[in-house]
Amino acid sequence: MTTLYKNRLFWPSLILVVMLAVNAFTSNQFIAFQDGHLFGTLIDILRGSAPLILVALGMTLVIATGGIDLSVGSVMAISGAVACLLISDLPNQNSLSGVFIAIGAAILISLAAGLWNGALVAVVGIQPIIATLILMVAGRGLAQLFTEGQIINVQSGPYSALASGFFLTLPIALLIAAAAVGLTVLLTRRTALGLLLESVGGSPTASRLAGIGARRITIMTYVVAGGFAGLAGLIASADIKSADSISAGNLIELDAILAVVIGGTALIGGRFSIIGTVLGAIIIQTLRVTVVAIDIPAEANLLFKSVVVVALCLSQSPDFREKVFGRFKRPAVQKVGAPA
Amino acid sequence: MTTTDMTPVTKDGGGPVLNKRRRVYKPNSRYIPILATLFLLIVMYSSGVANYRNFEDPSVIVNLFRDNAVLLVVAVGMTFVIITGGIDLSVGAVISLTTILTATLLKADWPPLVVLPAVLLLGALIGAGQGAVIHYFKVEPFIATLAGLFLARGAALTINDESVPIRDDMWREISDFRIVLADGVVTKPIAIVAVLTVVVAAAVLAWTRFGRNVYAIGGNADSALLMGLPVGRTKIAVYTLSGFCAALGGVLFSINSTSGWALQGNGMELDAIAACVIGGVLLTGGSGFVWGTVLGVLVTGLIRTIINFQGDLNAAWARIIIGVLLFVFIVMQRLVTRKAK
Amino acid sequence: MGEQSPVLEMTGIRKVFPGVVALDGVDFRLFPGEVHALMGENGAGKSTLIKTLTGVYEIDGGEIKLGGEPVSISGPLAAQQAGISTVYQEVNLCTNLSVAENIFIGREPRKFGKIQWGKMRRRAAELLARLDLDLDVSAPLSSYSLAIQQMVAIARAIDVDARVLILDEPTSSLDTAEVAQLFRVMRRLKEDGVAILFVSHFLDQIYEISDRLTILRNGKLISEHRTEELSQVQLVEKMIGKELAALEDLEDKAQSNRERAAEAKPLLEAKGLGRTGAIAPYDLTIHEGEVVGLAGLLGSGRTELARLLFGADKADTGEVLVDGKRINLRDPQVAMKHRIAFSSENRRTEGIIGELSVRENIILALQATRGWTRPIPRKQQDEIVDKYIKALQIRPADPERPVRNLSGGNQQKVLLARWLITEPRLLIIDEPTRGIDVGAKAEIQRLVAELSDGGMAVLFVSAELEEVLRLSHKIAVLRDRRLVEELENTADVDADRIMQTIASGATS
Amino acid sequence: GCSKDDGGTASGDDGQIVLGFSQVGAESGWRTANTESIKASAAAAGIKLQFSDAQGKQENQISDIRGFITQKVDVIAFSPVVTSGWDAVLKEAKDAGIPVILTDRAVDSTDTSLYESFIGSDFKVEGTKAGEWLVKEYEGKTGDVNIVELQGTTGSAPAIDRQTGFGDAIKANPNLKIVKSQTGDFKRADGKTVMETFLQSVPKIDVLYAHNDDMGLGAIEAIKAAGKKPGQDIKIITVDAVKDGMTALAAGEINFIVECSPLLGDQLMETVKAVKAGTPVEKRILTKEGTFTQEEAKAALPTRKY
Ligand SMILES: Nc1ncnc2c1ncn2[C@@H]1O[C@H](COP(=O)(O)OP(=O)(O)OP(=O)(O)O)[C@@H](O)[C@H]1O
Ligand SMILES: Nc1ncnc2c1ncn2[C@@H]1O[C@H](COP(=O)(O)OP(=O)(O)OP(=O)(O)O)[C@@H](O)[C@H]1O
Ligand SMILES: [Mg+2]
Ligand SMILES: [Mg+2]
Repeated sequence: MTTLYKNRLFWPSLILVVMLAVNAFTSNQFIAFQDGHLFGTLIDILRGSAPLILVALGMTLVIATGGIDLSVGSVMAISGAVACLLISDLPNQNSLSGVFIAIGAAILISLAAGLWNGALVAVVGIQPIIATLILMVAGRGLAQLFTEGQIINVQSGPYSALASGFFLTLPIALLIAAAAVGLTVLLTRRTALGLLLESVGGSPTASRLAGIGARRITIMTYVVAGGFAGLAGLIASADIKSADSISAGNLIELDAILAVVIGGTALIGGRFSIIGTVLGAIIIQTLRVTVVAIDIPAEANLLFKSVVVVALCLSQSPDFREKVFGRFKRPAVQKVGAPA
Repeated sequence: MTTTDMTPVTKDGGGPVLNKRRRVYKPNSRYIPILATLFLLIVMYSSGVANYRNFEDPSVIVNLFRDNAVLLVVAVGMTFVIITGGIDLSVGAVISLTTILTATLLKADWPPLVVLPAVLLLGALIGAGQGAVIHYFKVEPFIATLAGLFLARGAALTINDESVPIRDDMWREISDFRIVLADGVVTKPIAIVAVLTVVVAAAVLAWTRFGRNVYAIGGNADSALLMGLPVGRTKIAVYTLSGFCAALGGVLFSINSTSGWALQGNGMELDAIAACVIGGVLLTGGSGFVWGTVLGVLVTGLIRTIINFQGDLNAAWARIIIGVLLFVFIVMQRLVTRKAK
Repeated sequence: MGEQSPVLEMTGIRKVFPGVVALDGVDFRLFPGEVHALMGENGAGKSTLIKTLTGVYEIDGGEIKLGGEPVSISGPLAAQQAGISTVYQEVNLCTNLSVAENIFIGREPRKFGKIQWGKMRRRAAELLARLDLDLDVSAPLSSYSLAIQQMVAIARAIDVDARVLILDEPTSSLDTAEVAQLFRVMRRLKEDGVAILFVSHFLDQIYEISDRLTILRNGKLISEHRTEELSQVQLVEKMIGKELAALEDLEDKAQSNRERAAEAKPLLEAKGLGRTGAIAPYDLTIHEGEVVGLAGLLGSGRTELARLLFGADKADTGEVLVDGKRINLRDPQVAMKHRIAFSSENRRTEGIIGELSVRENIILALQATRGWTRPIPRKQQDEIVDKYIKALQIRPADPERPVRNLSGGNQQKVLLARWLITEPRLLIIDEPTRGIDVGAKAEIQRLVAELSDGGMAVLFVSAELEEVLRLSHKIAVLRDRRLVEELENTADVDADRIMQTIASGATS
Repeated sequence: GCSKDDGGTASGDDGQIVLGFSQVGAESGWRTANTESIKASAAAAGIKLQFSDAQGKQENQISDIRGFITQKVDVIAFSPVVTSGWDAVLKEAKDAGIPVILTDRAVDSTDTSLYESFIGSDFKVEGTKAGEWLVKEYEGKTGDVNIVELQGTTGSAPAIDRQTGFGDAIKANPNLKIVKSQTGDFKRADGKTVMETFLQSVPKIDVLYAHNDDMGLGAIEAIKAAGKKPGQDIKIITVDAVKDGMTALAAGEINFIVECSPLLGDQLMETVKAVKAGTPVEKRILTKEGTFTQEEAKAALPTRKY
């Protein structure tokens, strides 16, 4: 019991549960079964968090190596733009093979974007934040160029199923995110990748001298992050059946980083927690929904959000818990010097 | 050749120097990134002059300081934070809060000489609060200041979500005051304030004990603590400084535009961080100079100026060109630095 | 001096870390004008006692009195202000700052708030000259080796006007001359009435400098003695709780194996290998089963020589042959493919990965050679790790503890284990016994001898000549970043002979 | 002014008029259409366009305008990011003798001599038009009508004015109630998520008022996913009339659109020429725009350019 309480994910989980309870209270249908699939606010939240989960997943790996990826939002925009452009050119937008080709092309381009970032960071040796800033700025420009600044609409059943379809009573978007999470957990925890990532993040020099190909691993994480961002871009664009290269994934990097940190992964790299990240992403999405559900006026949205974030980060700080709730025991003796 | 006596017997300090080794001289490599940046900046400027009409006009350079006065001030504060190994995402929001608060208070007929110190103090307090949370509760700077961002911008939007004009005489007069540098070359007080801030900050960072503590903490906070440096105090101080600089930036903003707006300075944090990094400040902490940051600001400003003079780019191309210029610049800088080392 | 009242008195000190009682009711007294040695095995709690004293850790029980007054010291800054000056075990300096700044930071000479750089540099240079160091004081500390950094840390500590000076293993990376220099300074301070707490695993040094010693074992106080009243053998017995086996046989074995080794197949040959600014081109051949020792002063280039053989730094001249075939040593991975292992002297920044566990740190190199797709099964990991925790007596014997929380000596053992499990053909170990207690040091030496018996070649770098002489079949002597002589370690080779070589810079 | 008229101006040697135009950004399809319109009209009118994009930041826009002053263009036009804070830079333009024209959005300078003219729509009127249609639609009905509102970017002029105009128009009818109002940031994706939550937390929604087409289109997706019919179960009113919106209107998924035309290029170029020639221009030029019902949309759609 005490160990549960001390777990660093305990408080975030509690905050999530509270917010979900609020939603359950305000919503007509929290969870229900309808038209052969699950339905309701909870499902909306989970489905809505799929893109963020995907982006944050890649971000977790990048952060584990001590890097950061600001370009994920732009990659989302590119991927959505590419897919929608290809699909809108199809003679039959409902053709499965055509949609698959479009998706494949979008993912390939996203992977290439990740490779570019990885190469800048690991080969050229540019600081990650600035290396990915380049693609963050230019990438959205590319997406705008592809779409000529317009919103590209598609009317493709198979494509929009990515976001709003259901499979085995569950939203496909959620299943995709779950599969990505499963794959990442498998890749990092069932192979030695996780260890090597943490090692590179913990100390690049020591890792190099231990014979770890830090460069290749670093590149790989950016590639994976690019791929996941691309996938997220597809889901986001399928959700609105169009590619909006201007606003797709705008500022998602901040939310993703926030999710990672809420999940207990330190930004300096090293130890990472995938489950924590997933939890963080769901919390952020729930927060977004809760703001609307409990009628916070638009101009106070941010204020509310900040209160939750402050509560979250303080609750996670062992030092805060100790200093505020902890025992106040101090030997009754004279103090030497000023406190540091 | 010095004869060396290796037996571990005691020997008086007065004798021939024992165990003296040859010193392998290494050039001080800390200035190389800055010199590289400066060099590339000059190259960039020259190509602007070669390609565009009126680019050689001295106002181009003078305006660079004035248009980027706010960024300069904010980036200077950010430099301190980054050198300690931290980051401050709240600066843009503090600007917002400052401008809207200034405008609202002035509209409510508060005397300007009360408003000015009040908003600066508020900025410093926000910074200090963040610093305290970071130091005492060991919350990551990124997340503590992100919360600060939400809080400050949230407060700004709650105060007023519309832009508010400033009609106060003092603000207007400062805003309109022209400083003629040469015939046809005019600048404004905000540029002077920015330059002064830079000079003072550079001096503080280079010449004071506080400045050196900032570097020490960025190099290795644990060591700094064991060396008996006031780590907590210094950390809180740099965030306070950054908050203050952001508030000062906000004031400059409100002077520049004689208005306040809750979205003013949105995204400025990223510009400031980028400017620092381009100027050779290491995000891992412990290394960098205020002058580097100034060059970083000038680089981003010059890129914007070039795009403005180019004049036929649409949004998509403008972004791509900014990205490409940034890329070329960073890679060149990297190559030059690598070569020199 | 027994009549004097202690300047520092700690009674019943208790410190508990999650899962470990690091200090359990320890008493400790320090008198003005004495050098007091704190003795104990790796992990006995020496560094922890020091850190509770300087306020790095909050104590869980007990009392600290300074000059007779009970105090609670809130942190290193407060300790410094209370007149306690400390050199911590792992060099704790800021390598991004210049040498001069590292010495003076926090107490820079100032005028109107502005730091007087010139004065600071001058004073730093003077201070270092007292330790016989001639450094470019405005160069960043990172451009100097760990040994130099250690000296800088000492310079910083002795310049403070302190009544208590704490030196936690200051000599672990110093050579004899440096140590002598340090002792000279310590004696002078002692005469001035400074109380010095000194930690070292070198018994000779303890007997040379200390007046009194306190022995810890497993976090408990064993006893306190006047140094001259306790023999070395007794001291070791009290430290490790049992008798220590002699090591003399090793030396004989090395002698007898020498010829065999020299006749074995050459494993690795370096031809004209060099790197500008680091080490002049050198030739070196290492045979299978041969132990090659590197001797030289601080900064003579031993580390640099060793790093080139592992590809940790890239050579700019010469070539390396393994089994007679040329290899392209562009990075450590290539070296590891040829089963060359290298354990760095700088364990904190180039060795351990602090937040990973002991187990993960140990299997890291092995895992790296297998590639990420073939993880070592957990069961096998546990077996290997258990085996080496036992063999090297890593304490606490908990494989899941973050390695950061281990005592310095135990971290070193973890690193050794990391490389041993890769079963290398050539093991390059740079200062493997640095900071290791007498018992473990003997174990490691024995291990090296055994491994070479089994056919493993070892390149052994150590500041302790004695060790090098005991283990090596062949000794390469360096001076001024140049390999000046290669000596067969015959019976007539001894420390003096090597010192002579170094001193004369013999090239003949 | 202080500009030296020695041929150092940016104008071509052939005396071509140079227009410096600073756009807010490229935040929406509407904006892109606006930009395109200006570019096309400039080319057609033989005016050399120096175009720059402020990416939604006032500081960028101010420096862009200063850049134009340095370049010594003939006329400056811009769509201000915000209403306040232009006095200083406008004064600089005036001092340099460069006339300024505002497009799309107004500024609140008290000194109206700082600019020649303001071309653009009246957002408040747009909101009012939307409200009036709704009042007419429910004329004679007394039952409660639950309205949800998707606001534009918090604090932006169109969001504020469209909200006020709409609110004023329905004020007289107490049965028309805005039950929820939340920002969708003018984006489709946000329109969809916010609408999802509206649908979950409001038992019965009758009307959706979205401050632009994009949010409305996003909301339509949410409505469909909830198993309701947009345009029938929930009546939808939007502003803008971009092509996608018109298509949805024609398809019966939206009920009414208030036009906010981005095509003010031609009007701008005319004004630029007039200003340059020294002929007086009107201080306030309204863009030509109307409203569309479903039938009107069907008719207008084939010839719609954006
Ligand atoms: N921060 C910490 N957290 C948990 N355990 C710790 C921590 N620091 C030290 N320990 C444990 O406390 C014990 C004493 O360690 P300490 O560093 O004092 O040993 P030491 O006597 O200095 O050894 P060495 O000679 O190797 O330096 C060890 O078991 C160590 O693992
Ligand atoms: N007395 C000295 N004065 C100036 N520089 C020195 C001195 N001693 C060492 N150095 C510098 O230290 C750096 C590294 O030398 P290093 O000490 O690693 O060699 P080493 O032979 O491996 O010594 P050790 O392994 O004993 O520390 C070099 O850059 C050298 O210039
Ligand atoms: Mg120790
Ligand atoms: Mg060495």
